[in-house]
Amino acid sequence: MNLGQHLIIAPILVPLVTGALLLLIDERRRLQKAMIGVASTIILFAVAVALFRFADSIDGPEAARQGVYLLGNWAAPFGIVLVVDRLSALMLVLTATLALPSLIFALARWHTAGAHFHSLFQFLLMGLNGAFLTGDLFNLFVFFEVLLAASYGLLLHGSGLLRVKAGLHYIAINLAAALLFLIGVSMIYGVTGTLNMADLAVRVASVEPQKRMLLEAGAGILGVAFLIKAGMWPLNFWLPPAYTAAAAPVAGIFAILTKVGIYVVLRLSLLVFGEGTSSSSGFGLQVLLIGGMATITFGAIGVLASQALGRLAGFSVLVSSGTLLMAIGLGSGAITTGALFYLASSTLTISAFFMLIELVERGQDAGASMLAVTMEVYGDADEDEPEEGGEGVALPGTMAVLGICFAACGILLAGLPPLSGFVAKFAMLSAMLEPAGSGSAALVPAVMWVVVFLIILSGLSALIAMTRSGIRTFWASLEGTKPRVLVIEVAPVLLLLLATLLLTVQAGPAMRYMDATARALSAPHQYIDAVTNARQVGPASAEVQQ
Amino acid sequence: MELVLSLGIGIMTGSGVWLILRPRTYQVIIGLSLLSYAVNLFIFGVGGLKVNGPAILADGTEAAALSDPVPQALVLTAIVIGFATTALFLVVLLAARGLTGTDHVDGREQSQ
Amino acid sequence: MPERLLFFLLVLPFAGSIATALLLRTASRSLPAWLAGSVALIATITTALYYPSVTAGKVVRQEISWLPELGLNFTLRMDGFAWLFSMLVTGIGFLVVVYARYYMSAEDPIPRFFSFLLAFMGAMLGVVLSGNLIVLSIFWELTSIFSFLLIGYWYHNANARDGARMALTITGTGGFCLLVGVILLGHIVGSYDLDAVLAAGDVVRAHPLYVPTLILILIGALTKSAQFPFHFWLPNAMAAPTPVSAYLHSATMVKAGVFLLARLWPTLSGTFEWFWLLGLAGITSLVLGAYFAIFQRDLKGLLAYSTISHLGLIATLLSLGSPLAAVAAIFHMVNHATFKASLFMAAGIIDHETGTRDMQKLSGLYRFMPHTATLAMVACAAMAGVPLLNGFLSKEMFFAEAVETHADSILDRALPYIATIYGAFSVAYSIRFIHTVFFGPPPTDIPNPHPHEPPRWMRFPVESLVFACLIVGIVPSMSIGPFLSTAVLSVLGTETPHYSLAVWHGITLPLMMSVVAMVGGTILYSLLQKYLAHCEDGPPIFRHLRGQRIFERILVTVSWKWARWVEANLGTRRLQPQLRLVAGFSFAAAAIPLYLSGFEPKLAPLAQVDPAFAMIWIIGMLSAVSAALLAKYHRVAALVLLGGSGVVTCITFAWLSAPDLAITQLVVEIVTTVLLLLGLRWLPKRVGKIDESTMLSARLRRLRDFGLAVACGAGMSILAYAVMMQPVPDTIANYFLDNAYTQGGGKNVVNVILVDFRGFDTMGEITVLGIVALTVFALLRRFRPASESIGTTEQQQIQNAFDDAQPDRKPGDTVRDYLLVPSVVMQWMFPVIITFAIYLFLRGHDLPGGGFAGGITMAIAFLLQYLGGGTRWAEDRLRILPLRWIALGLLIAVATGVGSWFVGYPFLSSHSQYVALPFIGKVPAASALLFDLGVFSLVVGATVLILIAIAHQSIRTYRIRTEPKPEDT
Amino acid sequence: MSATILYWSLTAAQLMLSIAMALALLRMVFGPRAQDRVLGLDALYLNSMLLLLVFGIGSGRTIYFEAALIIGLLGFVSTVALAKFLMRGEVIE
Amino acid sequence: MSVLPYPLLALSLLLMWLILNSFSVGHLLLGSAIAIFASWSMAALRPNKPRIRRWDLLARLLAIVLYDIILSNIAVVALILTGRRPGHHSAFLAVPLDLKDPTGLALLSVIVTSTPGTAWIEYNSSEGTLLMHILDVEDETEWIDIVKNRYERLLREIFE
Amino acid sequence: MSHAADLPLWAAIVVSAFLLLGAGLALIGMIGFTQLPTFYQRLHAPTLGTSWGTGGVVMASMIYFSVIGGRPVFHEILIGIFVTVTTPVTLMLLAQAALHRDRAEGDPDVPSVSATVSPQDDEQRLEQ
Ligand code: NA
Ligand code: NA
Repeated sequence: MNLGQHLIIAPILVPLVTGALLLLIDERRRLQKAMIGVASTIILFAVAVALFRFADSIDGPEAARQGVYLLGNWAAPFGIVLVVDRLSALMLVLTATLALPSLIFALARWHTAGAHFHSLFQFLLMGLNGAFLTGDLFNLFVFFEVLLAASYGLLLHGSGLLRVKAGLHYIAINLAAALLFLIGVSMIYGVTGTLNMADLAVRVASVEPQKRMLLEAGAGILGVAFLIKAGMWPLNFWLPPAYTAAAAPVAGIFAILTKVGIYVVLRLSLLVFGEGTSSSSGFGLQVLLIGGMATITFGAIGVLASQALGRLAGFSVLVSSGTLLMAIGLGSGAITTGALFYLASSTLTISAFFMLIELVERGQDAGASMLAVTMEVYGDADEDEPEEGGEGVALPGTMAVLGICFAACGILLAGLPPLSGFVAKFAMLSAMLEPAGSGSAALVPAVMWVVVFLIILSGLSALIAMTRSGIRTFWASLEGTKPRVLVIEVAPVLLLLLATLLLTVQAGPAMRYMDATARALSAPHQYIDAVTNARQVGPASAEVQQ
Repeated sequence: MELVLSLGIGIMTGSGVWLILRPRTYQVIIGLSLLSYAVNLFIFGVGGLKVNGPAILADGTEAAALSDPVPQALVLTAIVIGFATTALFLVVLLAARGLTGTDHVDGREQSQ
Repeated sequence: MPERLLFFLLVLPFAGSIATALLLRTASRSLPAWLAGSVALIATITTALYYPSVTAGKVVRQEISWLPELGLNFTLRMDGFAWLFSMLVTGIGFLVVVYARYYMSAEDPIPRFFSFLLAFMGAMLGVVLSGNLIVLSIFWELTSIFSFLLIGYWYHNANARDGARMALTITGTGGFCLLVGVILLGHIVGSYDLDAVLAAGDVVRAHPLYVPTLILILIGALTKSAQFPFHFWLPNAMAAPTPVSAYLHSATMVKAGVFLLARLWPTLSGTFEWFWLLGLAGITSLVLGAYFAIFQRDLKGLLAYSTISHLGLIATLLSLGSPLAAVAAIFHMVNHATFKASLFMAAGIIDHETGTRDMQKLSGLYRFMPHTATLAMVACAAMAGVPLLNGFLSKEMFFAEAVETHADSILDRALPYIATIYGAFSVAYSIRFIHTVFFGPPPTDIPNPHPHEPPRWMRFPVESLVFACLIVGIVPSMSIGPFLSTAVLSVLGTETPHYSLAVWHGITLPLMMSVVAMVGGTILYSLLQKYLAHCEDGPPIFRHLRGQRIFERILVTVSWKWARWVEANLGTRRLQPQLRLVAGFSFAAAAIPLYLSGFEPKLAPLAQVDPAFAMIWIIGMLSAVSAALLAKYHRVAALVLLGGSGVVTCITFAWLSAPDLAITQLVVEIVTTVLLLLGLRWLPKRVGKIDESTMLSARLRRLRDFGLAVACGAGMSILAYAVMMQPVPDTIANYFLDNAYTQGGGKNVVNVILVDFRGFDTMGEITVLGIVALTVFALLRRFRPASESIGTTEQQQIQNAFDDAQPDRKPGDTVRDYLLVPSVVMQWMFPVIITFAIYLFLRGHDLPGGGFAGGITMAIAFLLQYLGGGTRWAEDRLRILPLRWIALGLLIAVATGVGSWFVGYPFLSSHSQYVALPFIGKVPAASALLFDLGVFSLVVGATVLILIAIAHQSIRTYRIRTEPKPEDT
Repeated sequence: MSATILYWSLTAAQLMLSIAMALALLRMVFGPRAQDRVLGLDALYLNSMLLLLVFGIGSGRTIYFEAALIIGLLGFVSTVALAKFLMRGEVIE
Repeated sequence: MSVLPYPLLALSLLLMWLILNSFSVGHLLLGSAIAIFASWSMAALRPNKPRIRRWDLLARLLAIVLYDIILSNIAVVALILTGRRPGHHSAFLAVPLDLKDPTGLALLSVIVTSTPGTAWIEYNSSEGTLLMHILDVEDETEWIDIVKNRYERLLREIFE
Repeated sequence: MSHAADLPLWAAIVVSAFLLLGAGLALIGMIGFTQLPTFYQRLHAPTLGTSWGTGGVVMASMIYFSVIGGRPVFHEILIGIFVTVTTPVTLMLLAQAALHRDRAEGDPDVPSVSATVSPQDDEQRLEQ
């Protein structure tokens, strides 16, 4: 086993070690901490890209097996496995792409607003990466908890009334979800006798009928846990307040959190209940579809009803979730392809938007920013005040740059051309309106019309709301002072928007990757084969000398 | 055994659910604690109940006589995480109580 | 011309736009204009250079691969029709730039204006040049976006903001519909390629999806071209700077809709639905637009409604489905562009010179600006359809088509009359424009009382356009003829009819209609003249039915009032309903699959129930239920009862052969109790019951919650029972049992799983604990208790007061006496518990215990000293650095895992063997033990950190807030 | 014979201890004062410790011993904390 | 800080270790190391170091207490099962103590508590009085005598 | 009870006796705990369990395992020691807490200052 093969576990270990090391450094040595954090995140990004390139090159069972890491050298399904395939690599890259800008953004002021920001941030990355990599159901729970625990810490970072209030709800609901997760996992274990996801997929086929209902009940409970995290209506009311209350860079990285739920739903529903695997195949798809519809509707309405930008962004998260759930619920490979592209695009967008909001609202007059949570922290002198210094220079053209960024976010959220939001929407719509292949005389089923209508409606609501807020922010506020914005605050936003631009320009290769991902998901035999046949190192890892 | 335990789990769950639906943060944290007992017992029960079985591989013990160790390992992890989250929730509810002046879960007394 | 240049032609305006934007800081008014003008001119010339290719019937194509899998390639395509439109877009664009150079004032941010204008030009060119329907829809939406920015250019003006927003909302929505429409169209055809689509007309029209496709595309086109019922955005867009109106609202943006209809005419037209849908919209716009135009006070308002009307004319022509009508439509597109652009510019000059556009204020301007007046009069005449001007020709063609019978129906038969009425209206508003503005007495009530002719070069664009009107009107076949023919051919192909562009066709019915319209219009104006001089803005009957107001109201109602209502009623910001939903959903998620599969729980015989076990569980249930009942008013009682439940849980674990769980649960239990007690100190006193149970709603709520709790409890019971009673499957546990000792080197299988088989879980789990400790620490650093919780507790006050009152005591004696004897025991327990903690830790691998239980026990040892001696006393003696413990714990665990890399194994591969030491014998030396040491260290650190962080709050001094608490909303 | 004797005495002891626990619980539930409840919890701990020991005898295994030892050694910590809370309103000063 | 600040403690801990684990040379070494480490931790607390002067009396005290415990167990069982005898009642009792050493007091508290029927309630250091609660009293002075002469005297001899 | 049959009869009887003694004392203690009328009286009840109640069961366990294992097993003694040492701590802390609570509420049945002896039978006062 060469060092390169350990790369698979690097996305978990690098942030873990960094987070731990940062604890040993005194809180006052901020620069040092920041540098270490940034370095780790850059390494993480590089690792993610390397894994992404590896995943993209997977072309057969042998290559797929290379992407499996047997922890402790225990063969699957006994030990815990980490699996890099196209989907997990995509999520890793997405995480790293969000992480770096968010972290840089935080360096301007936010990382000093409370204790241990950098450690918590690294632990969050560890949790996210672990959740994406693991091939074990219970290990998934553990990484969920890691990322949630870190997210609690980061959500509360900076403290303050709104954060604590939102945090209380967020934590209470996620604790309930964690309990459901445990119930679901244990039921599945009780019925199938395994925790390994690939092994589970194999065993599900042979579960006898009287046990199958228990399996389905367990899967149902597990599903509720995931859907809470994915933000499905009506289990998502906690989300907008929490994301709104979070500090900007925290919200920036939180953009990926709901996607973890989506990821798991996608992964498990296709792996375990995929087409033709067992009599349970397609289990829960209807719930996803209807739930997704409700979510996107609620999200779109919420977007319309949002006065504050933060809430608007929070509801945009719901729109994104609803769209994805709906797309997954339709259970078609082509739609999944578009949905994956949408996932990448919308995540980048929302992340950029959350950070942008803080910059934009900084320039608002006091009346307008009564709504801004950040003011609550600033207006309230306390010992851990984020440093306001002479560093915040009003740059020339700041408003113009912010305006362009805002417009880009609006365009992306509404799915208007020319950015990736449009490409994503087009890809999904095109798959949805093409029930039986291009050029056929088939009609579009009624449910597709509803889905298409909702997607259009959500784009429209984003358009209306973003125009309304954009006008109010950039055009109607006359006495608004020029926000004091640092380069390291604008740059992350621009970086993320550039990523969407890259996604647009490289839509062809990107879509090919998503297509390969969707194909691999809907035909999981390669994943299962890779996990179950992954080879251990040496004869046996440990020997007891009697 | 199974009947008693499952009844017990049910009652604990019911009490826990009742409590987490109450308006006071303290009730919620007690409820969550009760629920985690219930869930831990549930996980444990999933492996099947073995009264008076060996717990440790000793010389001559049949491996099959041991109760399923996997759920036990899961429960141990769950206990630790449950402890951690209880602590966290407690501190957050204290912070909320300090900042809002009330111990209502929504940070204000409900008018209705 | 090389095909590559198509891309260049398209990119050029965008590049120019960016370049202009970079001039942001320039003080020069001319530099941006020069830049933009050059770009527009180069684009015009480039377009012109394509003429030879397109006139030869060639279709110039350039394709860049983009998303070939989805049929989306960046295809550009120029044929005659596209060429004609490109010339309009670039040529008029150039003129507008020239005009704007003089129109815009020095205070305006000039570079931004030209930047947006060029970007718009690029987008419009994109629409025209797209060879792929999706690409077309992309540029389509781009025109909406840039039009939004241009209309809202003077954003300090509320009208501009509202107008911009409305335009974007309407046209953006239309764009969404168009996208769906073209996707459908693409799927019917099997390709988004324009050539393929144009060739597949029969397939499309016969397809079951034709109607939805048509409706969606029509919505797109009609919104863009401001056709009824989507017309109302256009008059509101007049808040835009006049060059913008001259460009967007005459020649380009609004033309995109009819352009698209003409473009897809071969594919979509000729059906019943096409005629009715498009015809109704077109004819309504035609008449209503003209009617509304008469009653506008604003010059630009008049022009805007006139545009609606003229575009209605084009739409009507296209709806008829006859090739000749299509020719007329294309011809009128060009004509309208020229005269309307010049009229907007003229209106702009008037506005610029006088400071107003209100026709009730303007009067007799001819004497101040005769040159401009003449130009405007000619353009107006063209608009009214006066002979020898271009407008006349296409209007006559329209009248001729109106008379023809196409699709026999009421609409078709009524068309000649409608057309005549329209003609009369257009004459009337054209006369009004000329008469009120240029004739009559000099104006008295205008902001700028000394108007004069504009600068020479500001007139130049108007002159050019008016010149074009004249040339086309007088010698049509020699001027526009070849270009029109090329365009028509490229649209209609083999269907191209014979048509004549002659000025004089003899005395025909259309000519008679024109005459009637002229006379009627003149009479109408003279009748209305008095009324118009003083009337309110807007047409008499429809004055109060203003589309704008309706739109705004709908928008506010739907997107604000309803949305808020829905959000408030379908959502909640309260926790309880959310948890209720979670509980309900979980119940349903489990119950529904069971119900659908016909699940019946089977009860086993009760005989095997051990009475003692049953008794234990009666205790467990009773304490759980009592805890639930007492948690509100008797917090300590609830905590004690929770402890009871915990004890029962421990006993159960032990009873069912899981000593590890029992041990761990016990130590956690103890720490949790102390933890909750630490928290209780900061909670408000609950004195006196809040009597809410009397309220019916409260009682119902409780009943519902009770029902939910019972359902969840029962469901959980049934599930638990069902899972426990089912035969145990072939689980992975068997492998662990078989290999724990031989390969994991431990006899305690549970522990071997924790530190070896599934050590990775444990690593994650301790990370969670560490993170939570950090969070607790960070949050408590900024903790501020409620004001009534600050200071000493009630008990302490009483006891201190007592000590104070006694002569031989001083405050604090009570507590000192209280703890005098206990603290001695507690101190002596310290080393004992530490020893025990190490014992638990070390034996874990083979016997119950392990790093976690050991770590918590160690933490309890520390905790006990805090309990007995107080924080200051304990910290005076024990310097615990919990963060170090946490960090080291994590690092040890990771290092153990990484260690296996160096012997070529994956992370966390364990290595265990028994090392024979002298005198001691065999000693187990498993790497897993080292890992467990990490666990131990972290658990100690995290537990201590959490407890101590809370305990520290009691000795912190708080700045008591004097300012009022922030009110919640 | 000895097995029978032992069986019955163990069963009786288990039953007695579990009844003792139930009685302790009654005080925990009904109080009337907080100190009664706390004392009840302490008693519950003690009796459960004894039950574990009895159980160890019944199973012939020593693995229950640790749990009992933990109650004996650490069980008093939560009672101490509760008592101190009742006395001082604060656990750690 | 000396290597072995509390030799007796270390010895007890070693004993505890050996009781907990089986006796072996390995455990002797390991247990010694742990015991020494633990007694260092004790030293960190800087407790009042008790000095035991009379070991022999300690054994005697233990015997007395064990005997008393058995008797009082019987007494309390009888009280609970058969009810209170006439003329008997339960009462608080204040006992003036001369013993000041905290360890001695701790030991006294253990004795009083371990003996069913007597409860240690409150010790007032400024006045040196102990408030006890007796479950079944006929004559208070008898109890004061028991505490003062039977236990406290021995304890004072041991510790002071 | 895998090894119970190997136990000599005398040992079985002794073990059973200690078991029943310990469990019985614990039970009686708890009966007293529920029956006794005042808190300060109830305070005495658990000590039955902590003293000979524990002692009995610990003895039973030690004898049993020693006989079964054929070697002296006395680690249960630790439990006895720990219980004995820690019980006073909990009881005195709790008693004093109760005392202060009662005093704070002005309960006349408890001595107001430690020096004041209340000779009156608190049961009698309770009946008043
Ligand atoms: Na006693
Ligand atoms: Na105790």
